[in-house]
Amino acid sequence: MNSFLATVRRDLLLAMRRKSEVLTAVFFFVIVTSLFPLGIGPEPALLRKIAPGILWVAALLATLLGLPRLFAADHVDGTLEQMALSPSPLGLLVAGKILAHWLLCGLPLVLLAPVLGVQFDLDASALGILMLALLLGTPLLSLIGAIGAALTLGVRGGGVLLALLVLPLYIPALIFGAGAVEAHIAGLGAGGHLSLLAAMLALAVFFAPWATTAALRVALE
Amino acid sequence: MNSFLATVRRDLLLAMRRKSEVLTAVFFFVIVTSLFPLGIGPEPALLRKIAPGILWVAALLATLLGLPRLFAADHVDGTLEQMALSPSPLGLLVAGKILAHWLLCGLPLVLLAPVLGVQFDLDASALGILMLALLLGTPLLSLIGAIGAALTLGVRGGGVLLALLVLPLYIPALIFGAGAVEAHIAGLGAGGHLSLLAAMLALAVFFAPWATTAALRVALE
Amino acid sequence: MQWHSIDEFFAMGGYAFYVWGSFGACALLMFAEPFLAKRRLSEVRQSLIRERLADELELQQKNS
Amino acid sequence: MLNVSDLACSRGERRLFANVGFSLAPGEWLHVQGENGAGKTSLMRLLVGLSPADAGTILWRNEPTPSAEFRRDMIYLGHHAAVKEDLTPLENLRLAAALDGIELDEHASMAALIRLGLRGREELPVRVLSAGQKRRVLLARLLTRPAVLWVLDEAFNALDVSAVKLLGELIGEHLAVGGMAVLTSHQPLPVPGGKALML
Amino acid sequence: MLNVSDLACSRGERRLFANVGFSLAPGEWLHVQGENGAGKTSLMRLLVGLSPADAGTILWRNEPTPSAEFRRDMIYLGHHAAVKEDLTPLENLRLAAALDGIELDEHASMAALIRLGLRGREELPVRVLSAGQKRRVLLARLLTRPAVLWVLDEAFNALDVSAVKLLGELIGEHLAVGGMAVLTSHQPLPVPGGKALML
Amino acid sequence: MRQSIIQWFKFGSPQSFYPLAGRMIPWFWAAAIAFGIAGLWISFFVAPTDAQQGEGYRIIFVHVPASWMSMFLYLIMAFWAGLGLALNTRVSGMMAQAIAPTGALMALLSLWTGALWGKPMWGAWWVWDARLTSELILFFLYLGFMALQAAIDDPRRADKAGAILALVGVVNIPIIYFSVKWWNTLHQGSTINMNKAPSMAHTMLWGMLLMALCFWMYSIAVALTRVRAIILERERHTEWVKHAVA
Ligand code: HEM
Ligand SMILES: Nc1ncnc2c1ncn2[C@@H]1O[C@H](COP(=O)(O)OP(=O)(O)OP(=O)(O)O)[C@@H](O)[C@H]1O
Ligand SMILES: Nc1ncnc2c1ncn2[C@@H]1O[C@H](COP(=O)(O)OP(=O)(O)OP(=O)(O)O)[C@@H](O)[C@H]1O
Ligand SMILES: [Mg+2]
Ligand SMILES: [Mg+2]
Repeated sequence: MNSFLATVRRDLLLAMRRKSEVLTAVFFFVIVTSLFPLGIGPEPALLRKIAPGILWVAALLATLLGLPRLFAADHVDGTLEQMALSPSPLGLLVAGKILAHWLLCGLPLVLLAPVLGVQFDLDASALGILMLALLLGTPLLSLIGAIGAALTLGVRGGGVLLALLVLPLYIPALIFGAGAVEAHIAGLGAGGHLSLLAAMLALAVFFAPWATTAALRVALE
Repeated sequence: MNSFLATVRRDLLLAMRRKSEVLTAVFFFVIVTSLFPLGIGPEPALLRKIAPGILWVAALLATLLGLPRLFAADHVDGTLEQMALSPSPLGLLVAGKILAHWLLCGLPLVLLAPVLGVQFDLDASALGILMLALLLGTPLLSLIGAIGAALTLGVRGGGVLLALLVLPLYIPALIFGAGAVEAHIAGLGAGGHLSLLAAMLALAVFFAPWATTAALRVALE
Repeated sequence: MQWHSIDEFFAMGGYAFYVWGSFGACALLMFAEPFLAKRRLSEVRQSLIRERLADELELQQKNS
Repeated sequence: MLNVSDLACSRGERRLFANVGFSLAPGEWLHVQGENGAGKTSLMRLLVGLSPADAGTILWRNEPTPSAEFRRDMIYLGHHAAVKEDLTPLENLRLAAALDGIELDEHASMAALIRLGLRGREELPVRVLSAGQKRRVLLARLLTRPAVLWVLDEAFNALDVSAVKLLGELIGEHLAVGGMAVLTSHQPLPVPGGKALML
Repeated sequence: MLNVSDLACSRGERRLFANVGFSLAPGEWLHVQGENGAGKTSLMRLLVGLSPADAGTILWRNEPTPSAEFRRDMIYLGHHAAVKEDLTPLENLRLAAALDGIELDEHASMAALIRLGLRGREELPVRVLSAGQKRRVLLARLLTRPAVLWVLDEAFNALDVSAVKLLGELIGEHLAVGGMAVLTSHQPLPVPGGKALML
Repeated sequence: MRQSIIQWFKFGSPQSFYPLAGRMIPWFWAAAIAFGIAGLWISFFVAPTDAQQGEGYRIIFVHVPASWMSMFLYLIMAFWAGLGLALNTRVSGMMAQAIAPTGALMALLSLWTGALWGKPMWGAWWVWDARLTSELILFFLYLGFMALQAAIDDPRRADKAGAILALVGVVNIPIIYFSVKWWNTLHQGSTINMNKAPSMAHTMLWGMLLMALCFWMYSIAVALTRVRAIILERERHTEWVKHAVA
């Protein structure tokens, strides 16, 4: 357990050392959501309609963008080897890295989403659902993404291959996440969507660190 | 001139060696354009309206995703140092790398766009304008992106910082590119937008390789 | 049997493009795929045979 | 303690080695020798459990590796720097210890760095250090992580004369208290005794 | 041909060296010495023009560097591998030559690789080669790229005994036909003569 | 117990599997052709015209088998991959690798025939409905699997990495299957137009089943051919391969 916390602390420290990194994930989210009004035009009714989808896609891409770095740096400089050989179980260290990734890439998005949602003219209760959906969804994105990052580690064509592997797996999260907000706006109640998201999250919390660890061992062979 | 062609050939060869790489950039484009309908919902009238914006944003992100690798690999393993010290002018080699990047990341998008446009129910003449706009726009994206890639080379927080630097510069291309298609659909004629795109491209062809080279020299210091 | 003539059969009640497009694509791809698989197999075989030949030649040269 | 028998390894279609066997008792060390590409690094990676062997057994305290006990008893430093370029040597050392589940106080880590001649560089990011200084940061872990078996792949690379001598002394001290070591190097090693294994 | 005077370099607040000067005539070579972190790599990077000096002048054929002529006449091999891991040694060599604007036929590149003991590895991706073999691929460029001044930073690292000897011979041959070389190494160098510069 | 399982999988060694596969292939081809002829006969000459969709509905006879096979093959592929991961048997990974392209082909055919069917029936080539989308995801999963394997050149590592991906992707299958139930969408549920005269429902069902059997046998035959090639490629330096290819 100690080494789990140590990993989280370490990854946060490393991120802080590269000061810009934490902020820029957030900036990416902001910029992408702002690009659409530019590409699509400023009609408010249209924008309100597409807001949940766009926010979710942006969150998804922002997560994706940070994924290749999740293990790559540790792999290149040999730290990952050291982790695999460490007396602490690798699964624990991996879980720590995933948590750190979520704290750096996922949590800020959750906190920022309402601000951006206001730009798109969503009302308070819809914003609440949006935050809730992101709170359940972003850890799911980090967990699934970690599997992909581990699988493509050291593989030629890294980043883009990663996107190819991970994006299809993200789609259910996207559908239910954006669906929750849309259902709420349409007055249908978001409960069903949210509980499906929660179920997927529970499943992923169990299996993703395990699959990631297995994939990392393969990559190190 | 010889070393210019050699660079292009070299980068293409490297990409082919990582077989998946070429295809996956394209797949990313396809997947991203498919994500939006999933997040936004299947209403055809709505989709047709946002199609040009979405295709352009996707093209922009697909280009962006490949950018960090433009110089990074050559930097890490020291090849870039060798290029800077090579008897051939660095600017020429850099121009070669940019061209190769466009051939790998930009051209396929241009060719693929009509197929995806059909999915969004755009008509033939709109598709033609879309392709033309992308043909002018994607080299612009590669050229501008190269400056950003060079500036963030070896800088901590690379990928995300790059996105932060480059996306704002991409916005004019996005506005005029998507605008051309929208104007055409609205029956206003796309000529103005397209010639503005062409003008920006001409400017970039002159200055971007020069700026990139300068940035690379700084990164190597 | 509901077809009165061969033309009517090919016309498919006005859905010719869609029906034959589907069946045609299936036929085409399902013809091409086994062909490609077989070619892959025979390519490996060929190169293995070539290698054996080279081995034998080398052996002969050594012996003589 | 360490018993290796009949180890075989192939890469691609090339058989690198087969029937490799040796054993180490406390206080003994092994010098793995061989020309470039002979398979020294591959052997070490098999030994520590990073890649699976084609055949053969590796026993540590009479139990097959990789066991949890083996991981606790063993430290492996390879070709890689395995240090974070953005952190200082001090932070690197303490975080590496934390990941291994070891509490390391400031005092002990400082002492290790000073012993390795990094005085005055504790607070610089590793990124700006010279090639040899980076290796020294890595080697400092030998002092802060208690281990019985040291597996060092070309640890003497990039080190200057005094650092080579120092590392020799460290290994000597380690052996004197009953430690074991497996080393590779293309240079003559400044450690007396030792078994040799030619690949 | 190469005249260096009054060179100074500082990193952070640390002055690495000042007033460094030397000159090389055809057939001469310089051994830059110093402990880890003394500034050898920094000096070499100044010399070849990768980073600017704080003070001092570097003249090549009586012209200040970096000139186009200097770049053509000089080859620098540093700590980095500078080879593409996805390509084969053969492709690496030929593409490197193409970037330098040199036509290199299959025969010449093959000969260079064989000279460096990479027979049988021409068609493997560099990724799977051993540490020493990767260095050899890099060193093969010394044979395929005609240059007057060789600047080699710890080129003897990771090489086995026979490769060290071979590189020594290569440098010897290069000097014999009027070449020049600037070398660093912590090991004694198998090249006779040579000026020494202690940092 | 474990020992006997391992014993059993010795039969699954490439060496004994290669000739066995060679002997089985013609039979599967024969079965595929027989079922195919019977299925096509029913599709075009026995099954009557549909009251609502006219002749256009005949696409069902390739669309449904292709859709079924695309999902079924994924499960089989994941099964083999998982087996390889768990028991480290060599043939398993090769089987998974051999099945993937055929699975991708089936997914592509499902998409293609579905699109060709959608245009006359729904008036659009493509709609973003849940089943269509999840089928598209399935196609991408196949492609991802193949791309990942192609990107790793050590076959043993490629197998393991691919296996992990295949197992993770299995969650998509129930989503495709139940998508029609879970969401109200354009795509047909499990019973379409079957409430006509019983005889018609029967002929349609028979046609679909026969065509599905044809697709199934075809898939096995092609996968076995491909696995033979893969076995030779990977084992080319063993003694038995040199003898096998005389
Ligand atoms: C690209 C578009 C389409 C895709 C990807 C697609 C996909 C699928 C899949 C995966 C199945 C098998 C699922 C199951 O058996 O439960 C299926 C079955 C079926 N599809 Fe489609 N489909 C498409 C378009 C259409 C269209 C346009 C129609 C008809 C108007 C159609 C009619 C059917 C029917 C009747 C079944 C059989 C359902 C059953 O009896 O179980 N599909 N399709
Ligand atoms: N796929 C492959 N096909 C053929 N040979 C391979 C393959 N992968 C690795 N090799 C060979 O295996 C050997 C690996 O050697 P290893 O890295 O263990 O050498 P080493 O003894 O540590 O050498 P060095 O002294 O240079 O560090 C190399 O000779 C390499 O060429
Ligand atoms: N920002 C900085 N502040 C203080 N010192 C610095 C800074 N950047 C670099 N240095 C020091 O400058 C020196 C750079 O040395 P350089 O890499 O040239 O050494 P070297 O002689 O090549 O050593 P080696 O034999 O280890 O390769 C190191 O001692 C390093 O600690
Ligand atoms: Mg080695
Ligand atoms: Mg140095």
